[in-house]
Amino acid sequence: MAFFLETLLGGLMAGMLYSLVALGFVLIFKASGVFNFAQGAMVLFAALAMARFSEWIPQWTGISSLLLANVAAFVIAGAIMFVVAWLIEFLVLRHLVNQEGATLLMATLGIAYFLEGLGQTLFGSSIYKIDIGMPKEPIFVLESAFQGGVLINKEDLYAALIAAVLVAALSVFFQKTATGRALRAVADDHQAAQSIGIPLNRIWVIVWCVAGVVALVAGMIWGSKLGVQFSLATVALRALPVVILGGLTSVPGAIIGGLIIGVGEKLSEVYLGPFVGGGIEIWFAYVLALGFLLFRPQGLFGEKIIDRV
Amino acid sequence: MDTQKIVLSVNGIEVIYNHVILVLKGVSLQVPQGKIVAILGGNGAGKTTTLRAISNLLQGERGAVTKGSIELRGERIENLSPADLVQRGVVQVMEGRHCFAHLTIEENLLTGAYTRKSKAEVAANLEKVYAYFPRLKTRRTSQAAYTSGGEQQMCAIGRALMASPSMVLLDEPSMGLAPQIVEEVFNIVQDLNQKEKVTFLLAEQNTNMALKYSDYGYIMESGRVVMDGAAADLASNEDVKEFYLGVGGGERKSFKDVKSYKRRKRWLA
Amino acid sequence: MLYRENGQFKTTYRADQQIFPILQDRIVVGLFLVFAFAAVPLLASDYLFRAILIPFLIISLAALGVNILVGYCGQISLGSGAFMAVGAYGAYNFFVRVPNMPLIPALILGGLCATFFGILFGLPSLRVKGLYLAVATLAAQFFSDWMFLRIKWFTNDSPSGSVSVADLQVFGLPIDSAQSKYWLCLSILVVIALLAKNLVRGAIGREWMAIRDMDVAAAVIGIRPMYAKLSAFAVSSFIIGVAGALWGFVHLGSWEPAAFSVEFSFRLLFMVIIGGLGSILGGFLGAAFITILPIVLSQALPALTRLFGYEMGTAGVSHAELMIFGGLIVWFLIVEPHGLAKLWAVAKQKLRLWPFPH
Amino acid sequence: QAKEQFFPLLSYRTGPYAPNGVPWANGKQDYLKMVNARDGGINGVKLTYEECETGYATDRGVECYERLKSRPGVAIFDPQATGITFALTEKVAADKVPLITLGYGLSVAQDGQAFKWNFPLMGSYWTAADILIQHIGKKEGGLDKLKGKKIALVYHDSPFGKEPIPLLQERAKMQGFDLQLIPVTAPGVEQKSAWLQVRQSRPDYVLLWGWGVMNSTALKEAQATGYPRDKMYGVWWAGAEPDVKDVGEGAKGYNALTLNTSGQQPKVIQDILKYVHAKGQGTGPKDEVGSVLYTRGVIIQMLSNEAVRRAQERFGKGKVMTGEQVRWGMENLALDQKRLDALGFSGVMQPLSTSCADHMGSTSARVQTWDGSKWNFSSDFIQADEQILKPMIKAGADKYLADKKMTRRTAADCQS
Amino acid sequence: MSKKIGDVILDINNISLSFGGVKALSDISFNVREHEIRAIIGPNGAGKSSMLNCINGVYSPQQGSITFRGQTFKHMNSHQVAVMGVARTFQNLALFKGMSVLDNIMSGRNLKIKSNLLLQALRIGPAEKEEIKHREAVEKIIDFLEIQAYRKTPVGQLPYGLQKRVDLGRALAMEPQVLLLDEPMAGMNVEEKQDMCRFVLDVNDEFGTTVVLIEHDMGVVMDISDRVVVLDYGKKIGDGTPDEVRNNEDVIKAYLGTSH
Ligand SMILES: Nc1ncnc2c1ncn2[C@@H]1O[C@H](COP(=O)(O)OP(=O)(O)OP(=O)(O)O)[C@@H](O)[C@H]1O
Ligand SMILES: Nc1ncnc2c1ncn2[C@@H]1O[C@H](COP(=O)(O)OP(=O)(O)OP(=O)(O)O)[C@@H](O)[C@H]1O
Ligand SMILES: [Mg+2]
Ligand SMILES: [Mg+2]
Repeated sequence: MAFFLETLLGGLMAGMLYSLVALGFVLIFKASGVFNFAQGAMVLFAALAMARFSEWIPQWTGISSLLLANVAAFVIAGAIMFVVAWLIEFLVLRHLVNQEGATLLMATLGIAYFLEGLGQTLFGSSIYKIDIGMPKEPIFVLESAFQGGVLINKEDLYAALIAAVLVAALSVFFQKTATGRALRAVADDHQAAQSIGIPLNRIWVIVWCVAGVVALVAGMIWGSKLGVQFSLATVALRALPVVILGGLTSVPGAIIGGLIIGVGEKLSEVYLGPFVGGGIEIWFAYVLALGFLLFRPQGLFGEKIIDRV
Repeated sequence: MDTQKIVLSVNGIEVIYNHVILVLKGVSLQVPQGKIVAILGGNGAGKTTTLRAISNLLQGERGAVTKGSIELRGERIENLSPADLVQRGVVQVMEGRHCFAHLTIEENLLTGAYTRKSKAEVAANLEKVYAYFPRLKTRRTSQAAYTSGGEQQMCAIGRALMASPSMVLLDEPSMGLAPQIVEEVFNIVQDLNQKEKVTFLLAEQNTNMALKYSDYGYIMESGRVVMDGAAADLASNEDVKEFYLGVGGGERKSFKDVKSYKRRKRWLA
Repeated sequence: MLYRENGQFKTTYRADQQIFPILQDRIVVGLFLVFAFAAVPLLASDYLFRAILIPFLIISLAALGVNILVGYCGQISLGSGAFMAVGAYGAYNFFVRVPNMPLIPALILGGLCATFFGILFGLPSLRVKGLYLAVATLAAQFFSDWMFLRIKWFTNDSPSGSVSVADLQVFGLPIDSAQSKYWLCLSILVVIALLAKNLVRGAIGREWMAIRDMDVAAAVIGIRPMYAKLSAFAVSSFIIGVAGALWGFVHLGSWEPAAFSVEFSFRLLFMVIIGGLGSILGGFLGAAFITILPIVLSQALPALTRLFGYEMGTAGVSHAELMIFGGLIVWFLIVEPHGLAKLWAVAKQKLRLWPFPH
Repeated sequence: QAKEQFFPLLSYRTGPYAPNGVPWANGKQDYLKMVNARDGGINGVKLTYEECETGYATDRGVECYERLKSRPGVAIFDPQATGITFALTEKVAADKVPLITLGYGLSVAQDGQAFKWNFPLMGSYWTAADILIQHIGKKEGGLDKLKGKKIALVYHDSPFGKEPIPLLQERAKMQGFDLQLIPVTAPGVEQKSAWLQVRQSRPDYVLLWGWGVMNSTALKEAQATGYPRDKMYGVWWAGAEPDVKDVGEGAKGYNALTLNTSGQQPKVIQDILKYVHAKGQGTGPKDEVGSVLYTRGVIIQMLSNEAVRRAQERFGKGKVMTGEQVRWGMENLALDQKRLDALGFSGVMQPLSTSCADHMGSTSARVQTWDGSKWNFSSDFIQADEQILKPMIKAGADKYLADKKMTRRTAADCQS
Repeated sequence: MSKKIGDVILDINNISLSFGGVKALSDISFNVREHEIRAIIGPNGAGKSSMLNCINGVYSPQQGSITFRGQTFKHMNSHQVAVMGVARTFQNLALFKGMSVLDNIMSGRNLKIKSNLLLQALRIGPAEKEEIKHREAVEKIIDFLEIQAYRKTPVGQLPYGLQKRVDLGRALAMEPQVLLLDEPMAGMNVEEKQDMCRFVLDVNDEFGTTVVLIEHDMGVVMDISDRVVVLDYGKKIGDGTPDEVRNNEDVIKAYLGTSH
């Protein structure tokens, strides 16, 4: 029982971490109808910037406080992501107004390659460390109820909290503000949005910026867990079933989807895996998402796919 | 016409789609302040393209203005973004509705007021649109995609009005609307024109209505302006009567007895 | 005015329905085929064959298959790697388990295994659409990765899970030299491309495209979405499966599941998009772009920087390569969002009007 | 025509495995530079090389191979990746170039009578697994003490990670311990469920068969789930600096196999610093010189050079060797302690000698332990148990030959 | 011109359809006779298009049934409807955007294609002949609609009015017995409307095709239709000959207004 709880909790936390990456996808999809293939690369890029600057700043300035160095590195990395967002809009998106999803998807792929190359050129391709002082040792709760207690990973717990806050803030932003509405309008129809005076350029910079910051937070947390290295970009693939299950257009969906996928894949791996030789969690996550889709083809919270004649 | 103040003047523009398809071959037209100007012409004449060129929505269609100039109150506007134009009070109602499918009718309308910062003004505009189109009010919470064709058309027009424009480019506003509503739409146009001094440039197939309500008209054929003149003059022109009003030879012909041969248009000769 | 179709009047619909109705096209394609079959084997080096041409042909074949599903039928698939793997392992099992199994039937049977697998994972497409469908196909991808790693039977109980084939023959001719492999792949590609072209310009092709463009309207004119989608999955995964079998048998010779990884699937999809969705030619162009360009870059870049007296390390080269590659993708899309094939078509149209601009 | 022996260097400096691939590649390249600078090549034959980036991907590896294989004077290939090794195994036989896979690749390829062109020098995953079990047995106070114990293998879910399983199963049967298999999906960034399983079954030992980012992630997850690091044993690909450095204190007590020492003291490393880095010609940063994987790169290159040198002894000193001749040299290496000392490798590695039947040359490795800032040896060199390995290798090789419809090499062929 | 109006071919019985709170159709009944031109009119949002969607099987009505040639269905299946010979055009163009005009119209004949996948791939003998036979039929339609010049143009690039024609062409290619037209003349000027009317009348005349027509242009409706149904917010408020409808108080109030 204690173990079941542990697995469940582990799944929930892992799910929250996926949500954080998934959120980036949702943001950009929601605001421009683009499936942003570069999200993984953005996470990597942002994390690399953060890791290297938190290492460089003490060297350059002699600041010895970890907190100060980290805050400065975060700010610089955030600024870099802003510049990236602006460049993406200026060099790419602006020229692809009103194009089909597949075209834009390809463009984000080009961006992904570019960022991967640029990130490694600027910041190197070794494993780097982000140390934001997350506690690494586990804690045990409910020791009275279960022998040995239930293990909880504090680092995951903090990460989950940060993810939750971020998601809540973004949900409010989308649902309640005029900009949020404009973003949704842009996703539906670029041209019509332009025709009523929504400045696409500015909207896109804003969205990519927000997505950049979300990528930075995701990169920071994943990076502090795993170390910053090229493979960080591949967490995007783990986050994909989360986005789809939650619905490409739903911010809360990213969270719920994350929790379901997280729990589902951990439980399946731990309880079913041993019978079939293990290693099933990744396809199980996808099959799980698929199972939900068969009932709700637009994901749990996604906007209904409209086809009307 | 030169006595009036010209808000918009299009001077000999050429438009090419996809780098190869030449669609507009030197179109010029003027829209005087506070007037209603109609562009008439058959399918494929280039009406929509002209409006897109003015509102700078060509880019998304991979089209470009390659020659000529467009001026709004003396300012060259070819290089502005559509959003800049809306800031300057020029709004286009696109052909084929283009409502935001996932947004509700009311959200669609509110997005139309994106450039308006005053809450009171937005609320007032919303009320005004609902007053013009009561049908929209009853459907305000439906997602636009699930409303009928005509409701979407009303939504698109209403959405443009939400921006408190000083000039509206209307592309086939009457399409798909019931006759009563068509009448209403034109009444609204007239209303806004007279009361709020909004200038209109409209591309219309419903020539009858268009000429009845507008001050001046241009007739386009295959990318060129072939005829222009005061609306009343056009309405009494024999060719226009025959081809656009369906009343050639004085009598309105029944659709049942249309001849299966066609007379060549004089200006194509 | 070189490229003029004026004066080439078609007097029968048969003539008008040819694959290449314009005379110049026919001549160019004919010359190209002669060149590919006869001249290339004389000119190309072993490296060109083994490292570029053979993989290019096989990948083009796979891209062709992907294009049928994604480009023509509009079903986004990220599981192409899985279909290739099923084709490869299917063919492998027939090849090693059935005594004296000839190569070509083994390839076809491999393709049929992929067809079956494709239909199975195509079933969700009846309900799930667009990007959401990508999840179904990714499920296929990860499932096949897992299956071929975990289920020993598929790998003929090889302890490491990697398999290999030897002794390839077609009609008694050994397929071991680079030329023979090239001819084999080229012939298969030409035959399948021709068949595929026939399909996409025929009734079934119209059904696929109709489903892609507007499925409700398609249903109303009597097209059954189920039949159209599943047949697209079937045909496409057959072709991809054959390509996978060729990739394993002819190109790699010995492989593990990672040879058909999810990156492969992504790359195939990208080829099709950058080449041009819904265009057979586009598949070839896309395959060339995505497979050959990085190789060219990796060799050209150091040479280029050396000209400026700067020695670039391989790491620098590969990073620069990534950036240039990404930049080029974006650039091509900006020039022509509908892919290289469209770019080619526009160029042809310009040629047609040349020397007049419009 | 200048006399040049060409070494194609397949490497990966980008992608998920770059942190490990870079020092490895640098070691090889620096050693080549050093030999050219110090000795002027091998008996006057200059050594040239060209790097080709594979990104650890099989198809790009094949492309690199095809590109470089026909260069004049090409000596030997080291693909640096298991997947590429599989794809090249057939090709090198046709092209007659030897394939060196030091410490990786196919375990059965030790049987040189079946695998004429493969050289898994110094160890395979079977020897590695065997040595680890022996070491653990010793710690427990005898192999018989393993009875009833539980050992988990956390492995990279690929042929690389699966390779040790047959041997471990064999050992489990013999020693009566419980073997638990826990795969980790490549590249190994998400391992939570693997470690939940570890936490559930609480194995006495965990064997870690990882590469690249999987290793440090495993250590971090072990820390997060409270699994004692000193009960963890990694293969020699999970025992380099990049694997533990960024875990730091959290990896304290973690053990891993090693084929070689690390550090900058050995003479060969000093030579590299002197002849290459001091002149500003080092391939990578100076402080990476002498790290675990760097030194392994140096060893691989040294062995390749020695194969060339050995071949020259037979086929003509001062000549450029063909791939076939280098293969003979590789098959007839005899590096005793004296020779190693002369080469500047004293203490760096064990002596090794190959033969037609044995393409591995040496099967010993030792265990090292991370103390939070550096690696320390915690065992002597341990030799894998021939008794167990031999029959397994024979059986595997025979199956391979049967599948391929080939026969064992004859004694005459061994002389060629 | 005398044409023989036959028996009831399509009978709509008490159809009700609602979406959430919106009652798009409530208890609608009317019938369509063979060879007639039957118009459906009504204000925007009255449920006209929804009615066609029910006939086509795009929507499933919650209540009521549809009888087609004596067979009664609770709900129609799109494919089956097409097989039974009902074709349709759409209000918001539903053409296959990526295909050429020719392919769009050819796709209308897909139901008639008999050769299987393999034959099509090889394109030998019967498959090729079949293709050519259908091409001939389609070319007739193209001639008829006067869109020869656009044969190979992707429909997405055509101006709106021509797209409408292609849409009609696709429906005609099915050689339907019943043709449902949803605002075929929206966005056309008088001249073009005259053309369109001519097409509709010709089809009706020559092939005896039954036509169900939704249209807002009263001139057209009154001139060419035999009988008219009037819907208003889901309810039927009138049914009869054009003259009857024109003089119906309710209809005038709800739809026609005073100007007509
Ligand atoms: N995106 C496009 N790409 C290529 N050609 C186009 C494009 N849009 C329009 N055209 C072409 O431009 C010409 C003019 O089209 P336009 O839409 O301006 O006509 P229109 O006068 O608005 O017609 P309608 O009354 O039918 O709307 C047509 O021949 C059409 O084929
Ligand atoms: N799928 C749907 N979901 C929700 N509401 C719908 C749906 N389809 C139609 N409606 C509603 O049903 C009503 C009737 O729509 P319909 O499209 O049939 O009108 P119409 O008579 O064709 O109008 P128009 O002349 O404007 O085209 C409208 O109010 C519309 O909003
Ligand atoms: Mg138009
Ligand atoms: Mg309607």
